[in-house]
Amino acid sequence: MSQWLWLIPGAPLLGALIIVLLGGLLRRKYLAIVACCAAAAAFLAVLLAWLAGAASQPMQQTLYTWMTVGDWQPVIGFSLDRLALVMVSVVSGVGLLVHLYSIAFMAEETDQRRYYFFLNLFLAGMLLLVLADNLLLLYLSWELIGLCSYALIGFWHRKPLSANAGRKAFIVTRIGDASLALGIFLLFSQFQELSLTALFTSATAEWETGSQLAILTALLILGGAVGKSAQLPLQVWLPDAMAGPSPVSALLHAATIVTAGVYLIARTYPLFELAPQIQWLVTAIGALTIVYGASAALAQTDFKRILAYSTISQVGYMFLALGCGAYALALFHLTTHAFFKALLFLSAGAVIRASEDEHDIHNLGKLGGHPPLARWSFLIGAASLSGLPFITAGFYSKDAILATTWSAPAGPLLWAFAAFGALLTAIYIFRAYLLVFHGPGPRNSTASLPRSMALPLLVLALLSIVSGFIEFPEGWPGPHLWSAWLEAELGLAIFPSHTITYNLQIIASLLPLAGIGLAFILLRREQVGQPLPLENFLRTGWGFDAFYHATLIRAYLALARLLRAVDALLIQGMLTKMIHGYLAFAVICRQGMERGAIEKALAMMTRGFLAFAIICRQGVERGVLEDSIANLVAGLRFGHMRLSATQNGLLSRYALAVSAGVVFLLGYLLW
Amino acid sequence: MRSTDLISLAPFFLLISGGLTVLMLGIWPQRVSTRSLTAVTMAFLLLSAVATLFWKTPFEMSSMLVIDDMSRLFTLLFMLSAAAIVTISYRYAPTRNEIREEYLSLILFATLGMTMLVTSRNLVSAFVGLEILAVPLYALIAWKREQSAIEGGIKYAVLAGFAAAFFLYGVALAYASAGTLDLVALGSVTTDERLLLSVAVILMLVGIGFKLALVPFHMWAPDIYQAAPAPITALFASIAKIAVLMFLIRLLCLQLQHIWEALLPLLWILAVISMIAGNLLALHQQNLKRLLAYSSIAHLGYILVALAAGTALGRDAAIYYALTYALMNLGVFAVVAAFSLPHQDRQDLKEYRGLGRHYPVLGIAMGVCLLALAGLPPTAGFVAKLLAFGAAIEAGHIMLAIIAVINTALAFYYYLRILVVLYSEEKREQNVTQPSQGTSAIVVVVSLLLVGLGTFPERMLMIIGTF
Amino acid sequence: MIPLSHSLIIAALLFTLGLAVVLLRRELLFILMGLEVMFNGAALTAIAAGQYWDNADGQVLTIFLMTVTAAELVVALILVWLAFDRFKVVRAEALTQLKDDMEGDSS
Amino acid sequence: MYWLNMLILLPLLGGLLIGLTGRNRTTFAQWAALAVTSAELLIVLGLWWVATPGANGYLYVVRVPWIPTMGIQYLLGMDGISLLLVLLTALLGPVAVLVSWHSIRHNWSTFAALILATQAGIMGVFLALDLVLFYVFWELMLVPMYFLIGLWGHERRLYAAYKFFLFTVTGSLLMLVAILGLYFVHGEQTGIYTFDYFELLHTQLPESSGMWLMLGFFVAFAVKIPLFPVHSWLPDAHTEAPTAGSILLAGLLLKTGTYGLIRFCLPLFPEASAIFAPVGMTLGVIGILYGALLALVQEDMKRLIAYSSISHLGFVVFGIYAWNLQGLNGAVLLMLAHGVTTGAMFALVGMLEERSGTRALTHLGGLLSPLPRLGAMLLLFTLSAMGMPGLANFAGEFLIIAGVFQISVGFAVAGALGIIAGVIYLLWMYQRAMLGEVKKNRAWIDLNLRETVALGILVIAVLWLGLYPVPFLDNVQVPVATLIELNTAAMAGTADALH
Amino acid sequence: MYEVIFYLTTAIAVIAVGAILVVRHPVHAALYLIISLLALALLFFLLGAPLLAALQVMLYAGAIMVLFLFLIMVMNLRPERGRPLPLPSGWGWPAFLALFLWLELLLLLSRSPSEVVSSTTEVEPKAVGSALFGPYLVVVEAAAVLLLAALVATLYLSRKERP
Repeated sequence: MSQWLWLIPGAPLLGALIIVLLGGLLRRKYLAIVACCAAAAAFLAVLLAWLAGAASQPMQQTLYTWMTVGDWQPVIGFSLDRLALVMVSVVSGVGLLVHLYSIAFMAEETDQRRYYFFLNLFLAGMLLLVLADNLLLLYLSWELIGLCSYALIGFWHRKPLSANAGRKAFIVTRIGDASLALGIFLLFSQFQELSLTALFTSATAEWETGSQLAILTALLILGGAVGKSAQLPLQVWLPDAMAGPSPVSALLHAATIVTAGVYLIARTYPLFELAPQIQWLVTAIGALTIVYGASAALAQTDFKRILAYSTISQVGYMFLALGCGAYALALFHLTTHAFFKALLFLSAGAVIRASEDEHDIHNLGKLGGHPPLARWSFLIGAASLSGLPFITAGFYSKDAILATTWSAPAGPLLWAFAAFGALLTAIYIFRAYLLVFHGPGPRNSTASLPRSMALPLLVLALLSIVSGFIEFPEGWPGPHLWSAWLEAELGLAIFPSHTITYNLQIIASLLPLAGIGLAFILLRREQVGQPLPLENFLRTGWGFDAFYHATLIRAYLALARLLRAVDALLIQGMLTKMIHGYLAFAVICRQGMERGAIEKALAMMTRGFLAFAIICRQGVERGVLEDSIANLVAGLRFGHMRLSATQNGLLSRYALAVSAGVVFLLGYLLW
Repeated sequence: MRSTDLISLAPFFLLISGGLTVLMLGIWPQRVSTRSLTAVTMAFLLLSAVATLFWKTPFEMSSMLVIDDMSRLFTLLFMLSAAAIVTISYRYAPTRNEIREEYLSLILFATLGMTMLVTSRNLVSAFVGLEILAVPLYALIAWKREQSAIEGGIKYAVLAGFAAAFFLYGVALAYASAGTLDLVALGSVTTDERLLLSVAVILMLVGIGFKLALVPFHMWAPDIYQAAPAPITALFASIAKIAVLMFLIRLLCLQLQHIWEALLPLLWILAVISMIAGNLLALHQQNLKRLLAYSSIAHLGYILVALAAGTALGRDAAIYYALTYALMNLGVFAVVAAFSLPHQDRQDLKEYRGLGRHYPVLGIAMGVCLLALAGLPPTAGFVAKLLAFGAAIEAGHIMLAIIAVINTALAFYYYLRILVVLYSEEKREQNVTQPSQGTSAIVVVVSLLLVGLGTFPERMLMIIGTF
Repeated sequence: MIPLSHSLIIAALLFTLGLAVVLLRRELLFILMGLEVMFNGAALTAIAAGQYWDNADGQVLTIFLMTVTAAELVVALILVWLAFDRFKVVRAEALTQLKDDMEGDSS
Repeated sequence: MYWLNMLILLPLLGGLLIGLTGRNRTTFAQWAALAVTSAELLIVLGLWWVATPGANGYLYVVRVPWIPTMGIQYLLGMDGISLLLVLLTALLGPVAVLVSWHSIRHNWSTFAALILATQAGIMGVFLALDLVLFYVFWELMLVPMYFLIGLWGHERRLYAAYKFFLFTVTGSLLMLVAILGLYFVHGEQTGIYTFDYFELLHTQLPESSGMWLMLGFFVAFAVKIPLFPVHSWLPDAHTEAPTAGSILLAGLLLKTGTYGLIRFCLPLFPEASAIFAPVGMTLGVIGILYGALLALVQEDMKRLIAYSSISHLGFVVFGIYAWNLQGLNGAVLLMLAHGVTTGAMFALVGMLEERSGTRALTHLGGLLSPLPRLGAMLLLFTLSAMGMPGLANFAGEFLIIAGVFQISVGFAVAGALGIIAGVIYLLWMYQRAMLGEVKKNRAWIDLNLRETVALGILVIAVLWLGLYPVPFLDNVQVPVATLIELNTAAMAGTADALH
Repeated sequence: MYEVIFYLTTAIAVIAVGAILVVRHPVHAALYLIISLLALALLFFLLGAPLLAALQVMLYAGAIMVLFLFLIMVMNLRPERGRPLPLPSGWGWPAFLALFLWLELLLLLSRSPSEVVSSTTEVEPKAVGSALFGPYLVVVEAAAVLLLAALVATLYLSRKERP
């Protein structure tokens, strides 16, 4: 199998090549099929790798040496260890599903050749990134996915918004890339080596923990990861990136570009372990981003933007885990997130597509008539995202991260952030869900999805539920397959003592439920317009709710009481105010941070940059340089004119000049 | 007189008898056609050119003339160029009816003057040679007898006389300093009279500088270039100047070396101001002939850069440059003559617009000559400049070399300007007569020579190196 | 007797006066006269030096000088006459058809 | 080695022949020019194929006495670096001919002759190892280029042509002075007066004069590259030149400057260059950032690309003066990559101009939909220009920064900023030209076969350089190793002098 | 006595030339020129060159001056009225330059060897003749050509243009 390792990124690459070279000969329909086949081939190759024992024994393949300059000998080579295996499985799997989904979703588009070319290339890039066994190849694929995201986000390039979004994504991530590149140079100049494994060996051998070089390196690499994964402060591109087609968003958010940063840190974790300060910085970034993303999502009205902020927030959890040293858990969350986020995006895409490109959740709610499958799969995704206890994959992965956070430095604080994020997550996603699917529009619809769209939704829905069961929470009975399997490569997460863990777990499992409840409340208040007490809302008679209350009252009495208590609190306005405050904060976040501070700072920077460029052009280029040339020319012209004036045709002047010459020459002799 | 004397003098006699023959044919009762007169002139010029080949060198003629390889080379150049000028004149429209025995004989006499100048080793013979060169030119410049032509003639006559007075005064003072007019004898002047001799040389330098149009003795040049018919401009822009220059080289570099060394700073200054003033004056000049006059001022400046080095390399460089310079100017003015309008030369640059496209041979030749003037490889102009700058650098005159180099760059501007005008798009103009085959042949030969001397200068350098 | 330098200085004075005539007078004929004076200054130098060195070269030089000036002057005079005859020009300032066009170029 | 002469003579004589016989026979001139350039390319490929390096790293050397009295020889030599640049020259020849096929409307034969003459001159520059011969070719390539700009250019062609010529000629004449100075210094030391490069390598130069002579060379190369304060001819020349002229200018002429640095400045004056290196790197980095800044605010696409060339060539200088393995290799690689990429971009802008009648970004827009192939090509080369991994420029730029990083982190960071700036202006250009709504409605015709072939050659080159540059790098190793030895020696020398 | 005559003649020559500088009428100028040329002839004689003195009188005073006078007559030149001085405007610089040149020459020439000539040696006309037709023969022939050339030139220029 290891000779065939190249097939994993190679198959989609080949697909892309076929599409770009022969695409003109194929009919539109076949383009999609070629692309899907390529993605499927990659997936199959991954499966084969599993079967061939990659899970137990890392695989290596070296194709050729890319460039040979002294010690600088990056190869085009792949290595497949467990970390990579997990990643390629997720990426190729989700990628395949997105491809399938695209068949129907993009069927109407005219420019499918470009779409499938970049989609395949994107997949290839991501797989290459995961498989790369040296930093330079990793950088190559790193850039490649940046490029493809640029092209795909800006797919509808006629809309300036779209094109701008693509460019923004490319440029912002490129800033991170430059940082990564510098990190690579630093490593190379220290160790004259680019291969990952060799680098880690020498780094751990030669650098002391906390040494300056290690910190610098880790910081530079972190810069790259932050850019790609849209973490604070480089998150600005991601919400705009929603301008692309939904499958692209799904791919982007679920499996590929945003997780690349996570993967990078997980891959280079030995370097981060050498720099505890930076590791803590990763944690802090993660924690802040969680709250930031979630709060921002709370105030969105654009369906996909909610999901986008949610991605930011969720990747924040992964960073949190990474910072705490729980690499395996980060990866776990990455995997589950890939499933449920892809599910959310795809079902949202289905909804939006069925509603003639309507993005506003209120309008979507008013339109109604969404395909039931989309609704159900969105619900499952939302549940998984909010981490509904026990039955969803999201619960297992997020809960573990929450638990492990406690034992990190400043753990309780981080935990508070994460937990608060979890609460908000549930609120915003269910708010969206309720608004869209339980809006005033006609509820039940018979509209069915095309098969190629339905299948991925079903698969992902299934995975969003069951994929969590392979790793039960710490201290619980049940399998702990994941962390055990990855222990050799990534180490084990540290958990606090069992009692604390249990307590934390209980709180964590309650948070989503509370969040869902709050979402309901919030929604009602929103629907009425102004803040209204919950009773009024209930009293307006929403049969559905009443029915729920009636059926579930016996089983969930305690819960109901709690709910009422919460209601009471709300009525007393405490929480209301808090929520309002928080909403305001979210708006400030959006307005202030997004459009305000960061956007403005970026805009200012851009403007300043442009102004500087113009000054350069006007001042230096036109002013100094052109002026000095012009002055020179004018001076020469002046000299010419003055001398030319002496050629006035007067005989005696000519004779005079001759005599002056004589006087001068003889004068020289005298002197 | 011995037989060797006769052989050595044969070219001179041939020139004189050629002049007389032409004159006699001209007053022959039956009208002899201009064509046959031209043919006779050419025959005599070529014969005397052949005669120079029989010279046994080195040889001295009664301490007046010295016949060596250098004089042979340049005598040949003068004869052949004069033949070329006669050819150009034959079909030259503005003076069509005026080319008769007087014109041709005057050219022959002028050639004699140049030949005397390069061969003389006595100041008297040099002076007489200078005047034999000058006096025919007075008339030749004014040949068309229009107002501007006569104005040019008067200006040249007066100013050349003025300069000749300085030259002669210098000769007299040189005589006063040593009691001899022989250059070799002057070369061994003792220290006492050195100062007087220096004054004499400086005064002679004024006369020579005038002929060479060095700044500040240059002011006549543009006026006269403009006034004279193009073939005559070719004559005194190329070979006449070179004859004087060769005399200067013989005077300073070969015989009066000690004086030369004392005067090097002066040459330095003259070189610098000639280059700068020449190029500046040419920069925006609209009149092509005046422009070429200014450019030749600058070129003499470059030659002085080489001479100012005061070394053997400098001398060789100057000689090579002189040779190339003569060829380049001959070519350029041949083209100007070929492009002339029926009654006068084209003066304004605008009148040359697009001509290079319609007359490819002339256009390309003009291009080659101009690029050679500019000093671009692979033309001889480049090798000449290379040698000249090399000489300056070898002598440690880095500053001089840099000034020369910047001037060269400046000069590119106006040479390219001419070229662009020649090749720019313009409607076809009708009133140019198709250039004669003779002229075409001459410009082709000159261009080939320029390129040949640029690509394979070795042989010529070897010859010059033995002087 | 007369020292050589005295003769030379006198000759120089003549030469310079001739020069002054050329430079200061505007009529073409005067200018030509000035030229003659300059030549004569040179001739005086040659004769004085010839006596000093006691050889014939000085006189030979002067003879050639006379010949040459004669030839030159004849041609110059005929040109001056032509200018007068055809264009009524007698003064040097009138000869300004040939000069730099101060318009400059526009390209 | 007779084939080296062929490289120069073939285009020269071919051009002469076409120029003389092709009057009013456009089709003949076109095909003949294509045939000559293709034959040239084949010869170079053949030479590459059979090349076996000699002891000193030179693959082929031709040595014929030319002007022995002055010690001037006809000395051609091809080492790995020259080989690559010659290859680039030969590659861009057919491209330049193909893109001019219909865009040049009058006087095709003369045009072809000038293109071929330029090519011959550039070949000569890359091959000549006698300093005078080098200078001869150096000037020789200017004249036809001057006419290409001055006669077939756009509105302000004369101004641009003069500016181009006068700038470069001033620089190169100063180099001539330096060449002569070196000649005499060497001659006085050894008694051998020669312009032979191999001999001159052994000259022991006193420190001050070494610096001055080096500066003489450097000025000429800096003008050609062009470096920051003397770059002002380049945008004008590029903007006004016809497409083929721009391709040759950007693709090749600029490379002669950097080639000169590598071939002459560093090896002939190692001590002076070692002292000068920080200044060189500063100039390089100024060029990078300055070019990038100005590219951002250009409205004219050609001008934009011209400024981007300044930026990229700044990288090359940067790498050269880093003077280590990665830096030099990267510099050579980037020279190739920039030649291909920028050549292609100019070709594309030319095609765009043929179709839309304008190069102003404000008047373009949305052309990706009507011109998908052109748009895709432009995207590819734009990406390459911004250093997308897997495409040509990446390897070079990355190696250069890797090299610089080992010298100075600050410089490397500045260089990385340059890369980011490159992304910004290039994407901005692409978006304004290709994306958005179509501003003009007319009958758009996508690339035809001829154009596709011309660009296809370059696409292959770009991908090859990006994905598998090893065959190119292999050629460079020996010369670069020699250069680095010189640096080490020079550093040791300076250190000795200090102690 | 010799010296007195010498310097007196010199003074005459110089004053006559100076007069040319300022007189208004061309005929007057020509006459002053003749005076100065005759004075020079005397100086030549005094400096031991009787042959040249004779030639000077014949050639200059006889031939050349006739030409001048002839031309003055033909051109019917008259002094312009209303001019106080014949000197043109802006005469300062040229005059200064001429003066300066003389001063320079004075300084330079007075530095030259100034041995007093013991007696008035005379260079015989015979010596001059044998020099002319000995070594200078070639030059004499050339001078003949020069005169011929001048003749041809004059003939051409004075002729009416061909139809």
